[in-house]
Amino acid sequence: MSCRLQVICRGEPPIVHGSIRLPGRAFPKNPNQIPSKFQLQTHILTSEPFRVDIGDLFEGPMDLLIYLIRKNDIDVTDISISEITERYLKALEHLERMHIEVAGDFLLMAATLISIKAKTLLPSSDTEDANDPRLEIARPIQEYMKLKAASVDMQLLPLLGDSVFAAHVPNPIDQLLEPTIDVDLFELFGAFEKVMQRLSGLGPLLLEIQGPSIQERIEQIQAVYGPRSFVSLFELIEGSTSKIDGVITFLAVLEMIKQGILTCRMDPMDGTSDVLLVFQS
Amino acid sequence: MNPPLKPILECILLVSDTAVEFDRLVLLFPDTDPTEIRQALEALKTEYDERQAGICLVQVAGGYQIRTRAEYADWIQRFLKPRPQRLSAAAMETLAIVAYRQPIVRSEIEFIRGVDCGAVLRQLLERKLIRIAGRKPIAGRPLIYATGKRFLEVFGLNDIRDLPRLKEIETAAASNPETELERIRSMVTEQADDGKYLT
Amino acid sequence: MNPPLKPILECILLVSDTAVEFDRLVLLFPDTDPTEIRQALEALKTEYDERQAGICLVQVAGGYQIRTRAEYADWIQRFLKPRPQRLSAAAMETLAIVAYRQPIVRSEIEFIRGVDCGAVLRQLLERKLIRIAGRKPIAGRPLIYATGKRFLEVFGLNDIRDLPRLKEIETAAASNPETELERIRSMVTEQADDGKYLT
Repeated sequence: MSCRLQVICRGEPPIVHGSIRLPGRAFPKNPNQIPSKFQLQTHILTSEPFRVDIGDLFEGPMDLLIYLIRKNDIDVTDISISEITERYLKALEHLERMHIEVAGDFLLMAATLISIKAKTLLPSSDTEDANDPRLEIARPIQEYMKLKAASVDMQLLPLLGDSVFAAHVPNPIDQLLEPTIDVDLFELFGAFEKVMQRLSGLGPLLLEIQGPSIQERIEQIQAVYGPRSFVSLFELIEGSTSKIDGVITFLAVLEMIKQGILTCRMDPMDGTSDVLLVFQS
Repeated sequence: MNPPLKPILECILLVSDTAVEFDRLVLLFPDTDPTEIRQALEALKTEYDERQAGICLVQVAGGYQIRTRAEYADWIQRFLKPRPQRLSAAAMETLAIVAYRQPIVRSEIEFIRGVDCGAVLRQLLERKLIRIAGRKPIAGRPLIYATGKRFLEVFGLNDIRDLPRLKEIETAAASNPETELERIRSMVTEQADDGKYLT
Repeated sequence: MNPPLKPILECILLVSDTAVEFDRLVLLFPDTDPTEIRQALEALKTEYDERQAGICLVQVAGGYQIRTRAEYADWIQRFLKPRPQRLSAAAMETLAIVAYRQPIVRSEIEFIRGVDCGAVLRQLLERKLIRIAGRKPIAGRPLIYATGKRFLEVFGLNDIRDLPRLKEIETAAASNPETELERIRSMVTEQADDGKYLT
């Protein structure tokens, strides 16, 4: 047997990189560390048996089964369980004779095939042939072959990144992740002006001697809004009872910004020119 | 005061990373009749075709995308040095199973393929060709796999129903005997063809 | 037998992540006179300008690059803006409670919903759907929540009094939080079914 093996390996290059196993240790998968063809062949010619893993040749028992079906032109729509079982077992036998390790799931498939074959040999119980024991294996085979064929078809589609490529240009916008941006004081005034226009319904600007001081207004605002909370400038000023009250609130806001109690931000996506006041912690 | 639709659409499709759904375009132009947007897209498409551009406008994954024409693939591949990795046959098979049999759990995929598919599924997930679509309410609550938008994009499909139809099994073998693996496979399964089988 | 330079160059510039050096293009077409490449690039540039495309071909430090025209930046920005997200059911519920029972403090909301609402309230505050309207002068001085202008905008209301008042809610015994909750739930579901996206 080893003689046959040598002939094969000399005639054919080593089977699959990283798959050929020396007794007791596997070759590393890194191709740089794989012994050269020469080393391998020397090894093959000179030394004790080495093993090839069946998993490198057939992905699994289904893969082997379908390989055999195709190779032997077996009609899967009217499968001969005897034939497929026989061929499968012979193939396993042959693989083993070539020192190719056959994994457990391949043997399990063999057992399954044998058991199905046994069922077909039992006298049929006169039920409809939906109970055909062959379907146990024929159905999965048909399903797998259908999908295998589909996977080949799919590969023929013009794949993105292979035969067609998405055309793209660099994104011209730098700052996208930050939804709100800082605004300058001028924008703040603009916003205030707008609010005041809306407040014009509240009557003329009256200077009230009795009104709260800016410091008192700051304290009032701080009593309502805690650290890290926020409020829109519009909302804050819209609550004003009079124009002068709005002015005092606005001046309080400016003072708080100056003192670092507040920062103001503007959301450019918002569509309004509203200014967001953020209370610092 | 209508915005110049065609150039804006061109910009947007070229800036976007993925195909852009028509609905998103409609939302972007609230004051424009959707028919006009559709017409502008058609006009852009025709323009690309007529001026024999390197690019074309396609409808894919339920949206619009500008792509290079397939005939220039060789030049682009030559330009983009590290060629994108193709999917292995095993990955392709698994992907086909998910695509045609979705929603599907791992054990069902493994039943069809007859092998462990964990690594392949992970690879497909990483490439966003499949996605996790929930958990099946059965013992063990296994993850359900399905394809998503990225899959449609990569395969140039507008809808999952545009997948090539599953063919009834052909008798012809599809394996390519030219490859090394095929030769070895044939060799290791060599057997006396005159074997007699029970029928 | 010359390759069609213009479309190929267009493809290459549109698949490259960065500007492409002229030398790289020359290397790509070893059998082509560099002058021809230069001419093709010029022709492409002119073509973009003449057909008033959304894009233009520019020469930058690193080489040639196709970019969007500056005048369309606003549209691109609008397009790339993160897509509005739907509110979660929990957020919707909490919002409805605030809207219909404002001014309200957190403990009252939590009494109605029966669960902790801290995270949901923070989320609603961040989206400006509710606002802090003061502190209640009771022990602990809890924050008072109310809806604001943004809420009205999002829901297309002129006034908070325009909120739909289902008869059941009007007549509901406010003392029974269980049925109250059910009603608010059904009301909320109705609103959510309108399919409105909240910003």
